[in-house]
Amino acid sequence: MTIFERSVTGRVGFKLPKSDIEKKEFDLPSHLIRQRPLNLPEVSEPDVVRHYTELAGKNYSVDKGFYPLGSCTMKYNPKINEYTAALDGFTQIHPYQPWEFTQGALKLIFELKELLCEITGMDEMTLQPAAGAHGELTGMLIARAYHLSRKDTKRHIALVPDSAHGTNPASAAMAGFDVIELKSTEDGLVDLEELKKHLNDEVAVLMLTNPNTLGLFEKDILQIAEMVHKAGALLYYDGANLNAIMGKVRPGDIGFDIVHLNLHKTFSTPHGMGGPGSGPVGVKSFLGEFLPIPVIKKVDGKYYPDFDLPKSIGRVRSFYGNFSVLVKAYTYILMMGKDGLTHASQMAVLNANYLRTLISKFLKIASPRICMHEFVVDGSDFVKETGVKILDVAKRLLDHGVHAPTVYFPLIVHEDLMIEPTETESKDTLDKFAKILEMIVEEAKTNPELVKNAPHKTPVRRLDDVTATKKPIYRWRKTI
Amino acid sequence: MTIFERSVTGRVGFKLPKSDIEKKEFDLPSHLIRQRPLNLPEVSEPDVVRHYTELAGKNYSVDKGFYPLGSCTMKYNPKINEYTAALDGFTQIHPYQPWEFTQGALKLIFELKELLCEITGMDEMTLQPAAGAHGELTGMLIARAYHLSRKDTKRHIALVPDSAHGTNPASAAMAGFDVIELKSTEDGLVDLEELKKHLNDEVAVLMLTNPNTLGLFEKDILQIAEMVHKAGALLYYDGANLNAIMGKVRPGDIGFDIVHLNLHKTFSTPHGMGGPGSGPVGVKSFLGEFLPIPVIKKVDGKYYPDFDLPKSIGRVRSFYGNFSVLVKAYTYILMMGKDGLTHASQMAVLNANYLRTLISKFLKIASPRICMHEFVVDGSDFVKETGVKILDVAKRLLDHGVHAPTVYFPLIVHEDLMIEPTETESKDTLDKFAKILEMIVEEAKTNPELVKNAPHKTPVRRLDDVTATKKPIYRWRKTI
Amino acid sequence: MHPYIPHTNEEIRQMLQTIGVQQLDDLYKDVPLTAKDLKIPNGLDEFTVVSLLESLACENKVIEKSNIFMGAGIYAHYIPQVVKALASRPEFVTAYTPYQAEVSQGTLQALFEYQTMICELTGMEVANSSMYDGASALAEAVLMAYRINGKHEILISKAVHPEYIETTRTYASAQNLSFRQIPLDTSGKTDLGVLRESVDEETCAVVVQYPNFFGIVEDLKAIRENIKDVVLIVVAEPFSLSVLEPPATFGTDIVVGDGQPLGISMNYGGPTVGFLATLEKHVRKMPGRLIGETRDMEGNKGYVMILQTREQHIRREKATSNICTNHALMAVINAIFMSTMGPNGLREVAMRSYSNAHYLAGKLREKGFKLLFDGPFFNEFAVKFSKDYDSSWRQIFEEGVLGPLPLGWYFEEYKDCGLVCTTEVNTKQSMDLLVELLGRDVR
Amino acid sequence: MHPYIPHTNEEIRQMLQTIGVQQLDDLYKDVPLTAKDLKIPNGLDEFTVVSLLESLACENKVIEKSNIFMGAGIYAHYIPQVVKALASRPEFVTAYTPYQAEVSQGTLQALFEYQTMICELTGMEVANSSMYDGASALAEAVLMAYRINGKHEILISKAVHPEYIETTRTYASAQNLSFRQIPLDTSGKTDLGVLRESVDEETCAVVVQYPNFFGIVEDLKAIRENIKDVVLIVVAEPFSLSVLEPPATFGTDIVVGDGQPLGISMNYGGPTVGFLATLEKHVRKMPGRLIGETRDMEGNKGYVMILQTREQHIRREKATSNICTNHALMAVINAIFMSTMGPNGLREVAMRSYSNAHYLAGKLREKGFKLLFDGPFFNEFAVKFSKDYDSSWRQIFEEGVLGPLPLGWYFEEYKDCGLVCTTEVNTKQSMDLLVELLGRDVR
Ligand SMILES: Cc1ncc(COP(=O)(O)O)c(C=O)c1O
Ligand SMILES: Cc1ncc(COP(=O)(O)O)c(C=O)c1O
Repeated sequence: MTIFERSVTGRVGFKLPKSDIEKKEFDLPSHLIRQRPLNLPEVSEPDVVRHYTELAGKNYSVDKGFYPLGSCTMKYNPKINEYTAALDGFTQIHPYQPWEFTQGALKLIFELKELLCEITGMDEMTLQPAAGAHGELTGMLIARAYHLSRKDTKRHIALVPDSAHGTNPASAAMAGFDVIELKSTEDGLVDLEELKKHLNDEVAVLMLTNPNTLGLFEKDILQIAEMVHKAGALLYYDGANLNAIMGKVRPGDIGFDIVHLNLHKTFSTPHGMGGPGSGPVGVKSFLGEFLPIPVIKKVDGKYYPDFDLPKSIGRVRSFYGNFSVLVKAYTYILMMGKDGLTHASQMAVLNANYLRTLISKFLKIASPRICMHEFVVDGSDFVKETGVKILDVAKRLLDHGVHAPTVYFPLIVHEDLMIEPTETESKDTLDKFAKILEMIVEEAKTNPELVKNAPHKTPVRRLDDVTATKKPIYRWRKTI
Repeated sequence: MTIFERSVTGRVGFKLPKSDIEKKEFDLPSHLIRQRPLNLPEVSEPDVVRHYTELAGKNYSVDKGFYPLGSCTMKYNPKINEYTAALDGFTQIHPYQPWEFTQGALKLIFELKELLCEITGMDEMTLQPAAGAHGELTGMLIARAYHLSRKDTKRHIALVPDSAHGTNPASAAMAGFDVIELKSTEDGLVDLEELKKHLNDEVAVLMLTNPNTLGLFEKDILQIAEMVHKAGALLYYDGANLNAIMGKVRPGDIGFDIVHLNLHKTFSTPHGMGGPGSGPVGVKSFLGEFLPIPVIKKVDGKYYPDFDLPKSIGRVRSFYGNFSVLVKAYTYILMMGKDGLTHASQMAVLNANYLRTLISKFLKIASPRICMHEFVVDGSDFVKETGVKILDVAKRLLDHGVHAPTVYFPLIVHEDLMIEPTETESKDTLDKFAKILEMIVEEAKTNPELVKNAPHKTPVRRLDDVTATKKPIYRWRKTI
Repeated sequence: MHPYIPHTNEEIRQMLQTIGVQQLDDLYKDVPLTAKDLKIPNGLDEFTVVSLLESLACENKVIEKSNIFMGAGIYAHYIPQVVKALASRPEFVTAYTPYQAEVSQGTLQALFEYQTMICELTGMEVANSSMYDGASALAEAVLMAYRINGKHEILISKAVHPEYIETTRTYASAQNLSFRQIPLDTSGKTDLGVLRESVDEETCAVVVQYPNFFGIVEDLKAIRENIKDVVLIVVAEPFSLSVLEPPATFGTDIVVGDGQPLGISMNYGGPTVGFLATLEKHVRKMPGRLIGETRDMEGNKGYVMILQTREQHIRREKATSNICTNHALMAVINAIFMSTMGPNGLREVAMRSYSNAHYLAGKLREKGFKLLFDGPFFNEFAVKFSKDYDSSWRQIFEEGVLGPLPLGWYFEEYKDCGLVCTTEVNTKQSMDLLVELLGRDVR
Repeated sequence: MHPYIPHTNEEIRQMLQTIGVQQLDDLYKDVPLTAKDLKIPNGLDEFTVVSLLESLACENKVIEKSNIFMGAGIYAHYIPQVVKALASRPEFVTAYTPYQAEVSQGTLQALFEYQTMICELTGMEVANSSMYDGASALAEAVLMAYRINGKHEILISKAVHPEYIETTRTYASAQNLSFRQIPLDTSGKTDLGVLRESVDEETCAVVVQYPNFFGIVEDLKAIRENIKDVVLIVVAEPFSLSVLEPPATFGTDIVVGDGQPLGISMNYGGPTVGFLATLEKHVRKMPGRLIGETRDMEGNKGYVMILQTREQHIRREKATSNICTNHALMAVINAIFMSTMGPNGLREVAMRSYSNAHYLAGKLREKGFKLLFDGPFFNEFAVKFSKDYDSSWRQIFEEGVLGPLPLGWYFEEYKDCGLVCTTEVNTKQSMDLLVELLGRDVR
């Protein structure tokens, strides 16, 4: 039932304080005064509570169980983060207050930037972007500004591996680049030959995720960096997979010029059904002057926002970024520290390899190599053999009270499952997941219909998304 | 799975700050140093979260839906109560702090007492007791102290109607009285003849719930009060059913000498799976000197706890009562006010009568009269006719996502359902509930096994509580 | 051992053995280990971190709500406790994007209902399930207009929030769109004459704000009549939409805005949430995620993500936008808030904000201050205070009042002006106090 | 119209019609309407109430945790955020007593696990699923002892919490039980000689506290050896039980205590939770609710309330107690807290509390103060400060330190003494500060 169907005309869910100001009639041209009815729900406070409690009950979440969505780093979100971000001194301040009276907030932003610079090996960083893709756009606009500032106007190409996340080419395009896809090697790594072929003086940037979306570390990264830089292009790091390498290797140390991070992934801020996130962008010092405004600076122990940056790409959003998200990331980093972050990456990688080993007994892994924090199952043989699709397997997993891994991404492996366990999951959980998956593989052979018609135990059964898109219903309407 | 089964030796869920004090070896006789193993769970923070999230998922609650437990007043619990009770200034104070520095807390206790005195028509009140039954014990000890103070030592009897809640006779017994049960009229009201028969100079108190547990207001209450007082006994009011009469009638105005309230019912503080509650006891001024210590007093605008009350029954618990619960009740009363409380009672009574009317179409109501905030279904004919027990009907209700009413209480009606909708439920909810109940009554005729084997859709099926009591398992143990 | 990471040494040993390697670093053999000694402290414990964060929070001055007279994109409103209680449920907070619809019906239905509410407020036919904020929503709307007609010039009113304009310029720069600013008339509305003359065959879109940055209610009807069939983009404030005729009525193509007023704390400016609504005919040009209603195998109603082919997962560099992670949780907060307040609650807040603004304007006029514009305003209005208004503003802040935004920050020519804002949280007492404090500057 | 009450006028009309009455007051025809005009204000709104409550809260002085040196039944400890986050889940907070077991497995399992944890801490065989607090738990334990052997005299150590003794006397007065107080020896332990001589055929139970009210660790072994087969009741503090040999080892019959230290805020003293554990042979004499494990129709494990025949629902005036509503939520907080801390966390807290106490005692001795007793203490100890200790205590409070409890409140003869308490929250700095502040009184 929708909240609109719970509505009863005249019911109220809230009461305002008495007002001591007389109500004034609207003194506006009548055609600007609302005539259209405003059909919002009229419900009581108990109605609201029951409605959203019911909806909450229909959601899977990290607090409920294993959520191995590849590329998404669904790690456990510490409760302390919610507490600190909710402090009045953080939530009840207006962004236009005099900065002398938001020193705590500015200091937090500044220090978080310093910590993230140290973790990534970058020199400067902006915490403005609201998400990973927003960071990509920001980073690519910086790349654009850089080349233009050098009057190097013919660099219109962004190289993006075919294994990349869709936001990479989309962001590059939004930043005005023409995108060329690089075919990967069989292993899913950058093909050095292919790269060489495409590198020329029209290339502005090579965008990489490292470890890549197959969970493999680009072993030739130093060589790649050299090639890219020699060609006059910049090397961009999509930090979605940073969770594998904290305290191990820093993108800044191995040749990356621009880095974006996903605080909602690696730094557990958390995901909120798809956001808000935060996508800081770090750069090497030669790119610092292009960062978006404002940049938080520290002078004589005071923090202030600097808006006066003539070469800046400009603003990428309003105010100072997703500040509450930054509070959570800062809290998380203080809690984890150097030792904890390193341990997190190691355990993330250990978990992935352990689960990969277990699963390799009954499904093909896309690459036989040691993986980083995630790995990809190549289900094409399985699909051929059983007629059951990987999507069906994913749906059947839901029946067992776990979330499915990412499916059909990266695009270079067909019928794939991309599995990222994260460090906060226990051996026990991984053992159980592998057993469930094995059981489903067995079912697919003995009782394929069971799997094809999955899920069976979820709040709704398999949903028809084809019709939903063909005959879209965008909003609730009263049915008469 | 229990939390013990999630345990893995060596896992930690928490980290303490560094300590700058050297650890000292225990300087105790060795036989006092623990040798027994301490088998508590060793789990991570994510483990704890998942465990209790899973358990939460197995609970029905008011936030989820209709909870018409008769006598329990399961009304909606406003979210603001949780906020105010969690304020640092209320939670982070020690009860032995100098009272000059807990003026806010003492003022709240004092003002809440004043409000409750006004609502009930009593002169003095203690907010010490932790629950209704604790209030009953306190109230009965006051009655005892009163009679003893008058050297009226032969009053050893407490009269309790057979319709009373079990805590009434139990509390009376704990307070040292011999309990005599009064048989009710067919309607479940006090039988004046029966009362007259038992009233004599050995009777100390008559305990009444009014409206009584059948949801009926004792229409002869003024006469009853007169009879009791004439016999030299006191009249005790069990406030569990106050939700029917706020702003309508005050127990103090109709002859009650002692009143206990259940703040966790009428004042929505809420129930917390069975507690904590709060059971204030109000008395007429002639009983004020017997209240338990401490009593909060106000002198010259300052509030302080008075411990020096020579005739007091003494202490009934530690410190000042369930203070956080009092904060919630106070918040609730401020939000509701005179108008809101009166409206609440009226709507509680309206809801009960409406639902009674709907249900009377297919089940027998124990009394044909207008009821107050609750009513009782007499299922004995239904049981005879169908062979299905009222307990089965209750279990079948669970399958429909509503909570069952109270069953098998009051004891004077057999195979009964005691239904209290409360004022926070909408007409819609009541309509739906009546429909479901009607359907089950139908099922009991057409498909009795379905009902007898209910529930079918709950986290577990019907549980064997007979064996559980015959061969009790009191605690978890490792199975080898 | 770390509380968030469950591995015991024994388990690590067993797992390494299963994998078939000797030690943890064997898993990193492809990796140049450059980061062996990060210069950041070791991990702390909860109590130390809580007290560190609490002291940082204390270094920010919290102004009592009734004393806040600054809006300009972030507004102080009441937020019922029930909104916070529900929005903080872990089932919402710790879920990902609803990639598996069958176990994400909570998210999907809540967002579908949010879309409906935005449609109701704006009058538009379809709304997406959130953008980052109002500024980036406007930027995306402009790119969307460009996709609709392929033209290059954007006419943007001077009375659109300056940060929104800056953001839009940043986004649009890479697409080589050009901007022309349309000045204001003396009423504070976008100058219709200039607007009409500026429209030509190169015009892609016209952008106005409603009520505009200076609080003046633009006449959308007149604007539409003066711009031919150019794409009309309206930036709107949600509370005002509960009492103003919605932009859809006047032939608006895209409505965007920021949902912060609807139940989201000020949060130092973020996260808020952007909304974006349009007409069905433009839907395939629209950025962002859309939730649609459908049925499951058994015919039960359910919700799924729809029209995903517009998004970057499929069309990649041809996508309508790169947005992936959005602000779903904030959109759900908006929905919970609107459910709690209902249409009458929203209207009541709007009426009070309006009435307070007009009371305050009257009092300021009595004190001798002049309003910058003479057009009809909603709950914000620009006033000429004093030459060095910025410093009197700072001074009254120290006295516990967050005064009107110094307009000189964005407009050299309005250096002596402040943008006053009132909402339902201001009281007669607080408004009279403001008048008194600012009145000290009247000579 | 009220936000918590959904009825519209139209619905009220329809409902009255269905019932067949004209107006609301027809439903009250049996009721003498005496309360038509209560002298309490009309209802307020959330924001007014929040600010009223916030200002009341501000009138209570919150002392920084590390500066709290007072225990005596309520202790300042760290409480992990995860405990609060989970315990505040509405599924726990807004459920009733688990009368329908099939939809209350969360409650039942959590309480069953709580019972197990209390058994582990105390070493006893069975624990109930909560009492109101430590004081009433002791009172109930004494009534239980009376049910066990029907005897009338209770021997109670002077070193049992005075409020627990008072409460027990109140409860027991109605059963005509008599009390004899057992004095202390110079070590601060219950005097074994007096105890031995006090036991006779009328003795129902012996009550001691472990560690006792003055912090001294009683020798339970010696006590048991001196009291024949009398029922032994031990009041215990839960953290100390993680490092002290549990009472069960020494033949204790009933262990009670207060669970406040285990994750419950000080709350001005309530609600806390009482625990009560005993031996299987006494279980039918035990008050309070018990949860047991069982199976459902399909053989799956589940939990139900057991042995309810002991309770007032069935046996009414013959019940083992009148307790009905108990402190289930607080018991679940205890369980969540113990799960989070684990056995090592509990032990670490106990060790730190102990080490801090001994550091502080050393420092106080250095300053010239004398300890009242010379027995081994745990984390509380009594010190002789100054004649008018109560007023120096008030003075240091104003300086932000909650000093040791003035023992003169309860013991005339210890008017110059304070009961010092340390836990893991105190730091070297805060302890040194306390010594300095109290040191001003040394002549
Ligand atoms: C590899 C990769 N890059 C970029 C992104 C985009 O990040 P966001 O969703 O925060 O915009 C993602 C997230 O899905 C990702 O997995
Ligand atoms: C009529 C009646 N009296 C007394 C009580 C006892 O109250 P409590 O459970 O708070 O001890 C109850 C609660 O169940 C009740 O319904």
